[in-house]
Amino acid sequence: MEALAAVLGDPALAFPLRLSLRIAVATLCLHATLGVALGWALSKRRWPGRSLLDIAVTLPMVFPPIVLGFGLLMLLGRHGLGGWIETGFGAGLIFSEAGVLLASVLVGLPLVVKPVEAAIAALPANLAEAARTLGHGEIPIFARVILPNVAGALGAGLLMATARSLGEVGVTLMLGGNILGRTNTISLEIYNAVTVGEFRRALVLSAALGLFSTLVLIVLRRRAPAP
Amino acid sequence: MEALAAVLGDPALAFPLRLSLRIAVATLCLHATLGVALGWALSKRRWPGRSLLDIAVTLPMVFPPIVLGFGLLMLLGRHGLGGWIETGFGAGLIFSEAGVLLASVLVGLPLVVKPVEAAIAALPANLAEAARTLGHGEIPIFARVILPNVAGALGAGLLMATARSLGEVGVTLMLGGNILGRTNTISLEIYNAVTVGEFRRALVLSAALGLFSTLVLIVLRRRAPAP
Amino acid sequence: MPTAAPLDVTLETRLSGPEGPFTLDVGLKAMAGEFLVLTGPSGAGKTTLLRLIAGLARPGRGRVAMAGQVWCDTARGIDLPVRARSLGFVFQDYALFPNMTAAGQIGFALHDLPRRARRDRVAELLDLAGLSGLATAFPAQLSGGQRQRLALVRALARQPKLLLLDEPLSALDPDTRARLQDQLRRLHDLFGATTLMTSHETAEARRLADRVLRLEAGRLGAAPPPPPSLRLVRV
Amino acid sequence: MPTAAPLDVTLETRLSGPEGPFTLDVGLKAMAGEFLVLTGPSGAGKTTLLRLIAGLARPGRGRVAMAGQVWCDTARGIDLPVRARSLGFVFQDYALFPNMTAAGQIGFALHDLPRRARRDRVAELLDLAGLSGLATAFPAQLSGGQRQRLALVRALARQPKLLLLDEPLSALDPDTRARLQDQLRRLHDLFGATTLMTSHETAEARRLADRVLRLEAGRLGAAPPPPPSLRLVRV
Amino acid sequence: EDLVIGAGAGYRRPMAEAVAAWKAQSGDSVGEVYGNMGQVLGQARESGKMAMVCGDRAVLAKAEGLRFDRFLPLGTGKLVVAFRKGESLQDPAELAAERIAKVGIPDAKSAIYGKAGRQYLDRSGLAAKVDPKLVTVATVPQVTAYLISGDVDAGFLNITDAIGAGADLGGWVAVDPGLYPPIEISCGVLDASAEGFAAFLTTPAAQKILQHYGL
Ligand SMILES: Nc1ncnc2c1ncn2[C@@H]1O[C@H](COP(=O)(O)OP(=O)(O)OP(=O)(O)O)[C@@H](O)[C@H]1O
Ligand SMILES: Nc1ncnc2c1ncn2[C@@H]1O[C@H](COP(=O)(O)OP(=O)(O)OP(=O)(O)O)[C@@H](O)[C@H]1O
Ligand code: MOO
Ligand SMILES: [Mg+2]
Ligand SMILES: [Mg+2]
Repeated sequence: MEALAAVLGDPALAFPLRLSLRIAVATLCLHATLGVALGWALSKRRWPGRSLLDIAVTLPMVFPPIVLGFGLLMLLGRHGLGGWIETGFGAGLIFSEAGVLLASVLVGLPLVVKPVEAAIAALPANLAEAARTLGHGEIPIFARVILPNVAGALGAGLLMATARSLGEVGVTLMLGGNILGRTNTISLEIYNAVTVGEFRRALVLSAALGLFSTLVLIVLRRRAPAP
Repeated sequence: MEALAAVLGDPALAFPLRLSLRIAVATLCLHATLGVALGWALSKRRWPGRSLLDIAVTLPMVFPPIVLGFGLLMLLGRHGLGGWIETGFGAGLIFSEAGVLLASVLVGLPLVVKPVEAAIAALPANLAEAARTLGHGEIPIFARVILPNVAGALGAGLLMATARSLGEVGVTLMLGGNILGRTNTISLEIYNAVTVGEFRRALVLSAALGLFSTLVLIVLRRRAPAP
Repeated sequence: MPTAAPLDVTLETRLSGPEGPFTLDVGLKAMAGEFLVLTGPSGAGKTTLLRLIAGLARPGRGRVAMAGQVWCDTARGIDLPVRARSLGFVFQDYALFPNMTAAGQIGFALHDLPRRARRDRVAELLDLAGLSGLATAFPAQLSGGQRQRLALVRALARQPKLLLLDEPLSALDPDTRARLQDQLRRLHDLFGATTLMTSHETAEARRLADRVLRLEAGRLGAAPPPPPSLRLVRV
Repeated sequence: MPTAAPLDVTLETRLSGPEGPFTLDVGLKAMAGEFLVLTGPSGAGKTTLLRLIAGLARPGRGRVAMAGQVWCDTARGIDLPVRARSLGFVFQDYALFPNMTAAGQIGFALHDLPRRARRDRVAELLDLAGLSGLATAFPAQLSGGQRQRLALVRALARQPKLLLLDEPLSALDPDTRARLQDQLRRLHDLFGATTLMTSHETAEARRLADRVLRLEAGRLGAAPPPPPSLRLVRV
Repeated sequence: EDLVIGAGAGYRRPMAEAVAAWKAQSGDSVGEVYGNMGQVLGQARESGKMAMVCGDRAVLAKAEGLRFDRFLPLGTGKLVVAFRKGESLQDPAELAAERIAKVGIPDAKSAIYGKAGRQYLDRSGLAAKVDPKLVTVATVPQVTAYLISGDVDAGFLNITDAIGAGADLGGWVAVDPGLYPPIEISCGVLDASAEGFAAFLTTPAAQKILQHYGL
């Protein structure tokens, strides 16, 4: 009880919590747009580059997060594209919140893309056909006919992706740096507590993350009823 | 080139590769059965305990793998259920291949359950009804009508889950122990290489894992065409 | 030749139609082997009544008995599972399995038969539906009429005691329709299955039925004489 | 009053039927505002022909022109997108959007109209289909006939130059059927839309059509006299 | 039950070689677990299956819930300042130089080399100039990674990590051991089954291996 109060009262916790929330919201938006777009593109059979895109989306999952993070660091670090990005945009990814966001989006993305792709492929073809005969182009058809009818799969995908992104540490650690007060998400704080051997702190923080996530998951489940 | 030959010729690699393959196959079987069963159970609206099961399946994703692993270690270790399990079954989970398998199954499971659940919920209800009027019970209906018509979603789920399980290190590390020649999967070998600064070795191993996984993913994509 | 005991139905259930909610309140008896056709305006509750009898929907209250067996009795808490009711059902939208070939769908209904007998019977039924050349076609590759014929023979396959047909002939061309009408009547007479069919075709209803009933706003009545609009038809 | 120029179709495409593959090989001209009904046995290619004209399927080779505009010409590589073709289509299995209410489906077709005009027109069309009380119902809550009526008014909503109807009346009860037949004919006469409809009902075909065509095994011919089976009907 | 020993990831190379030598000599099978000290200690406590854990003495001594029979000294850890490719330092004091913009250091709480680096900066009087350039990350391997990617110009490492990264770094210079508290590397024995291997570690053959890796 006392330990709980001590840990939760910790002012150093406010930052990781706010950071995680910010990242979670931004990730959700990016997943919803990117995931839907890629899922739609992949559900169209036979176009050049489809298999390549498919593998590019899924393959990152097979690498241990920390390894993926290391790979991205090499790619986006100053010896890689990083210098170029920094000159172009005036800011780098490494050690920044942008790096944390990139990590979060990347690890969750396939979990949105794949279910959406499968659900679109399973829709009866004549719904889109009917909409075409009603004078609609492909984009309104997608937005108003395809998408609402795969809401169940999209909801499931966003739920999984949000959960996965909340728990991400490996890539975040490498790209963001796990820097106190700058890029340490709540998950990284728990990770740090465990690796330092502060198990009590880890437990209390985990309970807090669990509670917070349960709320997020419940909200996501509500928002996406089966059509 | 030389580095490649040196790393791949490493006899210490044969074991992790074989272990990972063994675990991947066992995981795929368990995911296919457990994932389908849970997805089906969750697709039935309104039964007591449904929300609880839903959260129990998804919540583990929000914790950093290493933290989840630590939690499970406490639960299943000697201070928890571990002693009891060992007396009952004659063998423990901790530091054994069974622990690696548990980790692998656990992290991938929601990725099968959720898409399958969403796909079943989206099927027209009268397919099952028609099968019922043809004299079938719920199990054959599930096996021969429901399941084949959600093959797309199941395929997508198994693909994601297999990818995720292949890349798992956090839980595996804690439960399996990351013991050389006993519980070190190929992913853990890469993880180990990164954490001791052997980046060249990590790169070569990653290339090998990437190639191997691409093959697995291609096979999984073939096996699950849209119905 | 087996004989079927009568169908005895008393059901009450709330529905919502275009003019607001109404109650489906039906008492219905059929003689052993009778062929009943149910007509009535769209939205009257015909499909719902068939679903309630089959056990696909649960009634507010009531009782369904067939061939001396109680299928459902809300007062006594009896509710036999659908699969234990000896019935065949043709759905208005066919409900074919997207994952099975035409032959597969029929074979799926004949799961009790040994393999060889099943294969022969499937071939026979496909032939009856004029689908012999399409045994390996999936529903998505069939035309509308082909689908409906397939649904019909699938429901007939198990030779059920009660046959429930929700507008089984509406999308067929006249030749096939006449052929299947005859076939339907012949099968019915041969096996003595009590049959309850919905139809919008008054002429068809009169041709096939032993008795025509009219369902209107949830209540049953005898069928009126052919409506004026039909008299205008130039044949 | 707008007038529509004629429909001119020449198409050739391979299909596979119950007796093996055959070729759909059709030359078809319709006068401005003509009402054509296409009959023929199940699997003859009626649905396929409508889909080819609408641009929902690509022909092996051929040409489709409507009101002076070339919609498709394989020789010249012309293939207008479906949305650019002024047509309405009623699908044999309705193709209603599961996620939209009855009113929503019609409003979706009227996307060009300003909001207020759209609302009025939706109400008008729902009334025409006898669905006023079900404006907020989703397809899953509608009966079979209600669904088909909804699909019909949805296709009519945009007042297309060409109306393609794949058995639009088959699942309706006689009263509604007669009412919609009349309405269909009236709308057709009013707006002069060239109409191509498939039907199994020879009587209906003769009543509605300016001309009845028969498609058999992929080839067109004039409709024969009513088949003997229909003469047996006791009215 | 097989013998399982654990060690901090930074000591993997010497330990693994020593274990291999012991296996060859004794024919025993030994399970080796390497990783973050906090993680290895947690595993040792919860599994009850580790007979020995090697790492920084101070960390071992503080470990909750573990009772060590005895400690066996292995040697002392050495702190180095490593620099990225394209950079060159002759002396750790050059960290204060203008051209060094970012300096990586592991978190003092989670890594003993972070603590040592902190001490060095304070005692050498470099703190005032270097502190603003510090990028504090969680682990030693992270510092190595950023050196390789070029995102820090220099950083504090364990010598074994610096040796491991080899040619991917620009190079490294040792820090004067007088300027940070000695890092005592020990093995804590938890179970008598480890005594055979423990005894082997004190033999000249084992000592030679350890010294080769800078211990
Ligand atoms: N799932 C549902 N939820 C609410 N109302 C429904 C549902 N299904 C049907 N209804 C309503 O119940 C009424 C009866 O429907 P039913 O399908 O039994 O009519 P029907 O007589 O078969 O009509 P049709 O001849 O058009 O097929 C209709 O008004 C319909 O709108
Ligand atoms: N997707 C498809 N793939 C292969 N063959 C098909 C496909 N769709 C239809 N066919 C075949 O093409 C033929 C013509 O079908 P179509 O649907 O045009 O017939 P129809 O005249 O509309 O029949 P009905 O009156 O039964 O609706 C049929 O034999 C059908 O089996
Ligand atoms: O992949 Mo980790 O071990 O959770 O950082
Ligand atoms: Mg009905
Ligand atoms: Mg057709």
